[in-house]
Amino acid sequence: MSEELQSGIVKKFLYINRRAPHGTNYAQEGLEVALIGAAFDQDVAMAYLDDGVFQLKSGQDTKAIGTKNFSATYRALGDYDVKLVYVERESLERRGLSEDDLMPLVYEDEDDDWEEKPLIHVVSAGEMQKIISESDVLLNF
Amino acid sequence: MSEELQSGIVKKFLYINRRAPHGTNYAQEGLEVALIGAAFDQDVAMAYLDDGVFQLKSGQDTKAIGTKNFSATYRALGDYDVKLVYVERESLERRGLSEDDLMPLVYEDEDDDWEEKPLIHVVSAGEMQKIISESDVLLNF
Amino acid sequence: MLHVVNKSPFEKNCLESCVRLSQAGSCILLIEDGVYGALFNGEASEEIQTCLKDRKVCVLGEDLQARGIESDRIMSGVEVIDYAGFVRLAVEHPKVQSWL
Amino acid sequence: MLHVVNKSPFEKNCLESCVRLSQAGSCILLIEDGVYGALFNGEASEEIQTCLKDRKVCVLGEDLQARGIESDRIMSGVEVIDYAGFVRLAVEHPKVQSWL
Amino acid sequence: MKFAILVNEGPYTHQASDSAFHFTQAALEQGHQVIRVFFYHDGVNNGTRLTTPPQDDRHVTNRWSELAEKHDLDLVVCVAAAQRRGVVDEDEQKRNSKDANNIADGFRISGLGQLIEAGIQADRLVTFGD
Amino acid sequence: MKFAILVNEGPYTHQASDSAFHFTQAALEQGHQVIRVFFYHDGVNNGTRLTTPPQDDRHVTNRWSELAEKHDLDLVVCVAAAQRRGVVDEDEQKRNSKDANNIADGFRISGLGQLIEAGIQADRLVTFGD
Repeated sequence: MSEELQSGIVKKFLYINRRAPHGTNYAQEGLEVALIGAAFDQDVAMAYLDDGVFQLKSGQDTKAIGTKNFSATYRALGDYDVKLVYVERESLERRGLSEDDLMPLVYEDEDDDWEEKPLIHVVSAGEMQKIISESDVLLNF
Repeated sequence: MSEELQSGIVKKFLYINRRAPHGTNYAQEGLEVALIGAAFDQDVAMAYLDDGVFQLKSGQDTKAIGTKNFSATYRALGDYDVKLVYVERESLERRGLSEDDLMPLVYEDEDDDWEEKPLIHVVSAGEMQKIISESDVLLNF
Repeated sequence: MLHVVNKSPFEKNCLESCVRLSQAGSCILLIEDGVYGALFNGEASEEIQTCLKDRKVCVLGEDLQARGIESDRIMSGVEVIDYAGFVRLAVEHPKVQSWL
Repeated sequence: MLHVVNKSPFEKNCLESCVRLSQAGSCILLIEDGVYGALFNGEASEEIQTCLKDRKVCVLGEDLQARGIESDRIMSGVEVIDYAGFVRLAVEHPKVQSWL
Repeated sequence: MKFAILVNEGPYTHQASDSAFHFTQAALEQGHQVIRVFFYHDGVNNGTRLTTPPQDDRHVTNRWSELAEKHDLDLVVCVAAAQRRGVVDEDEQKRNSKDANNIADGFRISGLGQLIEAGIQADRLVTFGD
Repeated sequence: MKFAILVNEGPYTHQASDSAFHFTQAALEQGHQVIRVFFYHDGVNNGTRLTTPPQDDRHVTNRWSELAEKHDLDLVVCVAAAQRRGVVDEDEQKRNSKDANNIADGFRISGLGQLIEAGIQADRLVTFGD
């Protein structure tokens, strides 16, 4: 890594995902950025809103359309030290979805005897406003 | 032209334009198809609906964004023997536009002493339904 | 006439325009992200309900499966078809309009 | 915070989401096809009216001109700026969110 | 029945090319003819042989090339759209003094007239795009 | 102030690359630094030297190359996105056994880490896309 990165700047990165998976590959290529970004020792959080909430729908299987089923990769987020995944409640509700429809994402908490804890936090639009406004670098997919 | 084209098949082509100009170039490349298509001795009509109505807005000037100002090309439609340009009234109204906001497109009627006649016909959604359903080949831009 | 919608009704206006401009007796097929329009309790369900009165509504099973939408989440009256069925619909109807 | 919207509110949900998720005191800039949102009698005008109560709303003049939208068609309270002004807004606000 | 297919988006970014491929395949399997697949707008980007997708993903361009070979399909890339986006065959390379070309096997570059002609000759034109 | 620019769409189809160009130019004119322009998704298609747009239109790729030369800009094309879409430099050509390359002057191919690094080092990251 370059010299500047040794300088210890730590920023809050927020990956904002607003698009459905499969119809376009913004979701897939966005996830690739987040995983690469995890190696940079920054504060990382994911936000899912609008059609982005469909990215976390359980039971996705792309075999019949012959594309890569990257949805399995979301389960790796915890291993990449991403510990905050925010999903906007209003976006779920407008689409007739609830938290039960989402993949059960977890991480192992090293500060709590490696207990498995849920990664997903369903938040209101007001809370999402705050999460967005308190981040330093916003990447949109 | 190939042998089949000599066979005298005449179809009703409808070019359906639903996108705003400039933000993408579907409008421009769609217009290019319509002009090329005019050479094929088919029945050709243009339909503008949804944000497509913005393509016909008068006074477009792309100098400041440095792109090609293809809006002048719409004035050539009449010369290319396109005599029917349908614009959906509902789409205009939802955007706060009226027919007066559109470029005044005309053609010279060879059957009426080359009199200049308006190309644009503002039609209702119901009429547009009918126009779409009575066409043979639908091209969407 | 076969109308094909490939965009999510939550993101873009394609389904809305298709409903406004398709005639009674026509068929609407939802593909790609358009399949989200078939969710029975989503906000687009009213639009589809209107269509079902006098139009046939189909949805592409391959695209539902990719997105993890089980058939019990689809509005009743909407028919799930596969690519072979898509081709048959295109044969049955004298023209195909894609609401891109 | 500077929020940038580049899509027509008549076609896509970006402006709506931006309005829902931007805070009081922030600035919303309409560029590209997003400038259609500033039309004073279009269907999006209510959304912009809401924003104008506690947020600054700007629109990029270069993109208005390209689309033939004269300044008397823009809602009052919306400020027309140029690319230099866009850069100044990005400098003024500590971060930039693009609602693509 | 004679089909013509229009593909308006490039590979990977949009599902359009995948959907068009599956539709074309299904039509051929039912014994229909596909008289032309026309690539317009960003769709021309399907016709480059320089892609190297991840090994565990489908190869969109090669899949079209193989289907074309098997069924003698006419894959036509629009010349005007290709010039804007940098899809080049040998003729175009010479004509525009480029130092390389990138057209894939089974694709040919031609004019928009080929789309109109397909619309006239086919019983159905089916469009896939964004 | 240090800017980083992210371009997510290719030339011509979307206005994104044009808008990014005008913004970059305006930032440089005000004396700001643009530490990197990163091309992702279909944005990688801005980096091919094989385009021949109509003579009365702007040349999107050449305009980026010229701006880069004049201001010593770092134009980075994402390698993973470029592999999917067929944007290739000499190294990539060798690595993936291709018979041609198409990268334009002033562009270089590198990893996604360059985007993250730009996000860390820049005071502002501004994204242009669809």
